[in-house]
Amino acid sequence: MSVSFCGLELAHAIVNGSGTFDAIAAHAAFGEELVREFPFAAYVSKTITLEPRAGNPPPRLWEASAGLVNSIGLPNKGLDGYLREDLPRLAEICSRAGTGAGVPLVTNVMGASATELTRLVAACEARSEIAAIELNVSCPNVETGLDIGADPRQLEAVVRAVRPHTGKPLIVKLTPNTADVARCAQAAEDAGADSVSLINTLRALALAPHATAGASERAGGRGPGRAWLGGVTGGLSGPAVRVVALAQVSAVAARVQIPVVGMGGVRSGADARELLDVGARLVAVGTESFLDPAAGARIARELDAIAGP
Amino acid sequence: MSVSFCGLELAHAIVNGSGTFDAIAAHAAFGEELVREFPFAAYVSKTITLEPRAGNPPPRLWEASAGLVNSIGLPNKGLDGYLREDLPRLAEICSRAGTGAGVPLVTNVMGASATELTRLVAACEARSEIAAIELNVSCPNVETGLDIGADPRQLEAVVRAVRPHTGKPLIVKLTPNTADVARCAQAAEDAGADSVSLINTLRALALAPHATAGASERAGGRGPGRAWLGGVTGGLSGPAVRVVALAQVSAVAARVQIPVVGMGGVRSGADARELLDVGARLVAVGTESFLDPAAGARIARELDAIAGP
Amino acid sequence: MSRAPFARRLLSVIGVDELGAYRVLRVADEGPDAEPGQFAMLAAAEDWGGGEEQRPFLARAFSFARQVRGEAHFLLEDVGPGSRRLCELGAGDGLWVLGPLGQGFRAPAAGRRAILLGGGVGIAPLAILQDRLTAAATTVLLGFRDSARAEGAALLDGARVASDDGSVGHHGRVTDLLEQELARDRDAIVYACGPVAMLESVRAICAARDVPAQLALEAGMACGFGACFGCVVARRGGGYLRVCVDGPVLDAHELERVEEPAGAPV
Amino acid sequence: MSRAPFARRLLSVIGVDELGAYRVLRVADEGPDAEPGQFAMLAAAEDWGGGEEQRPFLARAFSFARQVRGEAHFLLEDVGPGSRRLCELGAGDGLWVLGPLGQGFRAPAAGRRAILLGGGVGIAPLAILQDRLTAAATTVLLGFRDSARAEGAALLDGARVASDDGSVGHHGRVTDLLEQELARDRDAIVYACGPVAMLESVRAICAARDVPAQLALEAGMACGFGACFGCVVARRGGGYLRVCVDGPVLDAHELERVEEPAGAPV
Ligand SMILES: Cc1cc2nc3c(=O)[nH]c(=O)nc-3n(C[C@H](O)[C@H](O)[C@H](O)COP(=O)(O)OP(=O)(O)OC[C@H]3O[C@@H](n4cnc5c(N)ncnc54)[C@H](O)[C@@H]3O)c2cc1C
Ligand SMILES: Cc1cc2nc3c(=O)[nH]c(=O)nc-3n(C[C@H](O)[C@H](O)[C@H](O)COP(=O)(O)OP(=O)(O)OC[C@H]3O[C@@H](n4cnc5c(N)ncnc54)[C@H](O)[C@@H]3O)c2cc1C
Ligand SMILES: Cc1cc2nc3c(=O)[nH]c(=O)nc-3n(C[C@H](O)[C@H](O)[C@H](O)COP(=O)(O)O)c2cc1C
Ligand SMILES: Cc1cc2nc3c(=O)[nH]c(=O)nc-3n(C[C@H](O)[C@H](O)[C@H](O)COP(=O)(O)O)c2cc1C
Ligand code: FES
Ligand code: FES
Repeated sequence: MSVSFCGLELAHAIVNGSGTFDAIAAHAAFGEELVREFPFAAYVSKTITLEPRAGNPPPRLWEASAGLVNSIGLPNKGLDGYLREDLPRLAEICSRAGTGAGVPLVTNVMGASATELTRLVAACEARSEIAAIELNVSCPNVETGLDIGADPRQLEAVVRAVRPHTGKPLIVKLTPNTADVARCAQAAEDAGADSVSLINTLRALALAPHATAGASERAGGRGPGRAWLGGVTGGLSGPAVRVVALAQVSAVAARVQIPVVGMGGVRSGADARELLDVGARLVAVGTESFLDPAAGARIARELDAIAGP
Repeated sequence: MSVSFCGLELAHAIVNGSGTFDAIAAHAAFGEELVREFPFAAYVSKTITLEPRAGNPPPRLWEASAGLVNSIGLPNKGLDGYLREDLPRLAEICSRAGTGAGVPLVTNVMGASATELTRLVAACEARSEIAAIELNVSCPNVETGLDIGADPRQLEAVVRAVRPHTGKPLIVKLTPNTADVARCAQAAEDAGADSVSLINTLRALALAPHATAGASERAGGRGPGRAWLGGVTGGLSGPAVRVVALAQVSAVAARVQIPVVGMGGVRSGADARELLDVGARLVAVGTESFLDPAAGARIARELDAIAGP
Repeated sequence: MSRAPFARRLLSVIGVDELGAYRVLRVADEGPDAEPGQFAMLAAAEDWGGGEEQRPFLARAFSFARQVRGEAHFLLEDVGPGSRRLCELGAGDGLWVLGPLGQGFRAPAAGRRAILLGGGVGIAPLAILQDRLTAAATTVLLGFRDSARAEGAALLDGARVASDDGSVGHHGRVTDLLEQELARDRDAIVYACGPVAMLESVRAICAARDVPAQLALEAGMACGFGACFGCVVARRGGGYLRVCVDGPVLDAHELERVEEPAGAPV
Repeated sequence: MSRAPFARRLLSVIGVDELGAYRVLRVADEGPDAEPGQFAMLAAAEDWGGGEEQRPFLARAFSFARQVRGEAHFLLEDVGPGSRRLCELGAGDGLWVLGPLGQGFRAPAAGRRAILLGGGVGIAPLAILQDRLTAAATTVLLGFRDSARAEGAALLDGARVASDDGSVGHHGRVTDLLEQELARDRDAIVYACGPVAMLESVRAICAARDVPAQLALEAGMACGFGACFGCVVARRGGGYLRVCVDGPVLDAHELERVEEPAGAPV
């Protein structure tokens, strides 16, 4: 069931969601088995920013009903650190991944302005290990002033600005926290994007439970009425968002001609199939990989066993 | 723990979400016990439109992970039918509800234009049984052209147009399917709203399961890849949306001075307490009432047992 | 109509017995008497929600199949995460019960024969109906897919059985038996519960012969007491009926036809 | 470091035994040997998600407490929906296990006494550590809140016990015992696991006396293998460490202090 995506030939339709699979850490934890049984048909890096970021103070996780709220805060080594340290290691893993043919490596970048994004994209363009670039214009956890991705006009301007700086496939990862995601997708397409991906996490808030108030206050001021997450708000992912993702992917795929990477709450081949049914070309798995690092491979197998529409 | 809200004195902070409790049907099913143990401190009607609506074709419900997707389509008898048939019966129940003092009756209305809304509001203004009016500018299930509530400017214009037509408290029920719900709340406040309520349901889509494809196709064309709901898209409610609701209510309460009615996924006094902690004045219970018609009363009791922040 | 207490009640499971492909869930219930055709919304008190897709979440509708000596019986077929969880319950487990709910079967006119026609797990409300129809002459016709399901026929007395695979009784549809019965004697009222296709066939057969029929319908339900407007079927002549409060038992002539809702193209 | 197979494994529960306030979950496990201090991510194969707030959803981290003859043991304390569901498991039930994961305890320098200091359910990784530290002299100091919890001390041999309520052993903190031990003989290494306040106290005591200490930390985890970046603690000198892959056992001097994360004002 090989799939072509922006000129790349992928072994199947399942990739990872950015920021949900650290192939370097997984290689350390699971060894060569990870490489041999690499679960994704393409590997997407976590979001890289121009400057290094430590990420948000803990707690960074909250378990919601059938979902996860995270406020990780995009920790990364910054562009230079990524290109120098992480990219070669990721590229090495990706080059040997799977049956030996390797999988393409997508680098996800985020910047607060067109200038920043241009520098990030131009730097990625120069590296042959990178097969495609994903622009994160949607992360709700980080204050980049306005959320570029929620406003079709700003989004179009940014994509237009970076587009000339790369010949590689350019994927725009949309924010779901917007009134009309299809219009945003249209703006990205108009500005020259080769693909759009969605959904990123839904803006969410969790509070420190009242029940544990006493214990927690003793333990350092974490009391009722306070935000649980160190980053205050976070983003909801997992099964809880699946039907929202399906609606947004459906709306976007109906609007644009470019291929769509659908994600949000996928746990099974049946879930993946539904995103494909509403028009996605690829499906990304995020939170489910946390429950099982090999989930991507299982989902690809399950998908294979389900007939198309 | 009585609460004052827009000049109304309520016995506690728990009300129902519009469209989630038909007091007339509940009275038929449960008899006078419903009246004696009325679960809400105020009763909100379902959405009334100018013309009668039959609602969407079935199926109208889809059970999601920790949530419910509905596509009811606002069935109602239309303004005249409501005022003639339902309002007197609702008012009779509300007047005797609870310990005998009765509960205020809020009528929720929706219109496709300022003109329609003005007619609805003016008609409500004329009826003494109605204590307050809620404007539904957010229902994602019904095609009213553009979704007024998602655009702060349109929203402000509509609220400004209807405001002069009533002296009763005017609550604007915001849509959560927007980029910046606090800006929408601000627009409603600027236009003279006395309160805002949120969240309504999140736009969602469910497909007919592949597993049941064979059986269903025999049964009338409900096949894989097709929308499950007769209304195609629906709205997600229940525990799955609770952390999204908390983020939106928090953002809104931080922005506006008028009281906020918070709702979304509340199942317990602890959940209600969290909405109050982030600034809500009242808390509405929707989907949880489906699991237990007396949930509102239980939640009010549980809330009473939890200290404020 | 029997009225439900206003609030779901936490009842205790007495046991879950096998009955071929089905299970009989027995619950200690001192609540109001159910009328035949009424139902309850059920949810396990513990571990309700950890099945496929993190479901079930809502309570599930089940017909009262029997009510005897402080016990309510429900007949279960495992078709998904909710019914599966209920099948797993054991003695002493807690069960949330809201009910009895809805409009049950209306008694036959004096002297008229009652034909109880059930398909699959739809036989449940006919059992309690048979228990209560002590005065009327009754004929019981039950259809099943296979022999494991046909064991469910033990729930009623004196049933004529049909099976799709011919393993038990008449090889064919239970509505074939209905046609035979009506050919023999049309002075009857039909009480039917079962799959959509069966009910539609019953409706058409009875309509053609001008025989009154009461159909116990199913529909996806969120609440069971008229709150959500989710459980509708199209009413003859336009508009919709809420199965939970207008039904689940409807006179056949209230419906144009009985059909599976079709969903919509995306 | 022992490496986990790449994929969670469906293992079979042998039994769940009471141990005072705790439970010992025994699982048939022919997988790789765990090192003391390593952990696994556990999730029940059935009914994972129907507890309070429709949780648990994610797998839960538990230290290997023992590994013998194809059995892995985990010590459970019921503190919420995930641990509660695990406590309910019975023989033959399925359990998803991902692991062994993380960095375990490093062996003591030859000749140096090992002080195993545990608080509450934090004694778990010290049991398997004691099993493996056959060569070294060991001192075991365990602290508990009350006598029901103090029964957990049976998991290790020759423990000196402290209890908050004085019901068992020393009335006071287990770190009082540590100070006594170090006053007697400072040529030791401390292996500690337990509540945040206890670990911070161990860190401070050992730092003041220049005694090496290895602390097994806890943190809220989504994945356990470095994928989510959710389980961080602040590293001395800036930045964060992932408890799941950089720990859970960290040298005390890698941390400025051990503290409960504080959340933030809304
Ligand atoms: C009044 C009434 C009386 C009933 N009496 C009985 C009885 O006595 N005995 C009995 O066994 N059953 C009875 N039923 C049917 C019973 O309620 C259902 O079988 C049960 O709700 C199924 O729940 P589940 O989780 O097991 O299966 P589900 O997964 O809910 O699947 C059941 C059906 O619902 C649909 N479906 C699948 N997924 C979803 C979803 N996510 N959201 C919404 N719909 C979905 C499909 O059509 C599927 O075939 C009755 C129903 C009604 C309305
Ligand atoms: C490496 C490691 C090893 C461990 N070893 C053991 C062991 O051997 N034995 C043992 O009993 N425990 C051990 N734990 C702790 C164990 O993982 C937790 O007790 C368990 O995850 C609790 O899950 P729960 O659902 O029962 O409770 P939860 O409800 O998750 O509550 C546990 C704590 O998490 C916080 N919390 C509450 N609600 C939420 C929420 N919605 N989202 C996020 N956090 C929340 C609160 O601080 C609460 O006190 C270990 C933890 C780690 C990281
Ligand atoms: C812990 C965590 C970290 C994430 N980090 C990133 C990130 O760095 N960049 C990004 O574009 N999306 C990030 N995401 C979003 C995911 O890629 C994905 O869009 C989202 O989680 C929805 O998919 P899921 O429900 O399958 O997880 C992150 C999600 C999670 C849960
Ligand atoms: C079945 C159903 C019908 C609803 N009908 C209406 C409606 O008529 N008008 C309205 O403003 N909101 C309607 N809502 C939205 C609810 O009032 C509420 O905003 C939403 O469900 C979130 O709260 P909850 O999670 O507690 O259900 C409806 C929700 C449901 C589930
Ligand atoms: S099930 Fe809710 S109205 Fe019928
Ligand atoms: S638990 Fe996910 S990175 Fe540590």
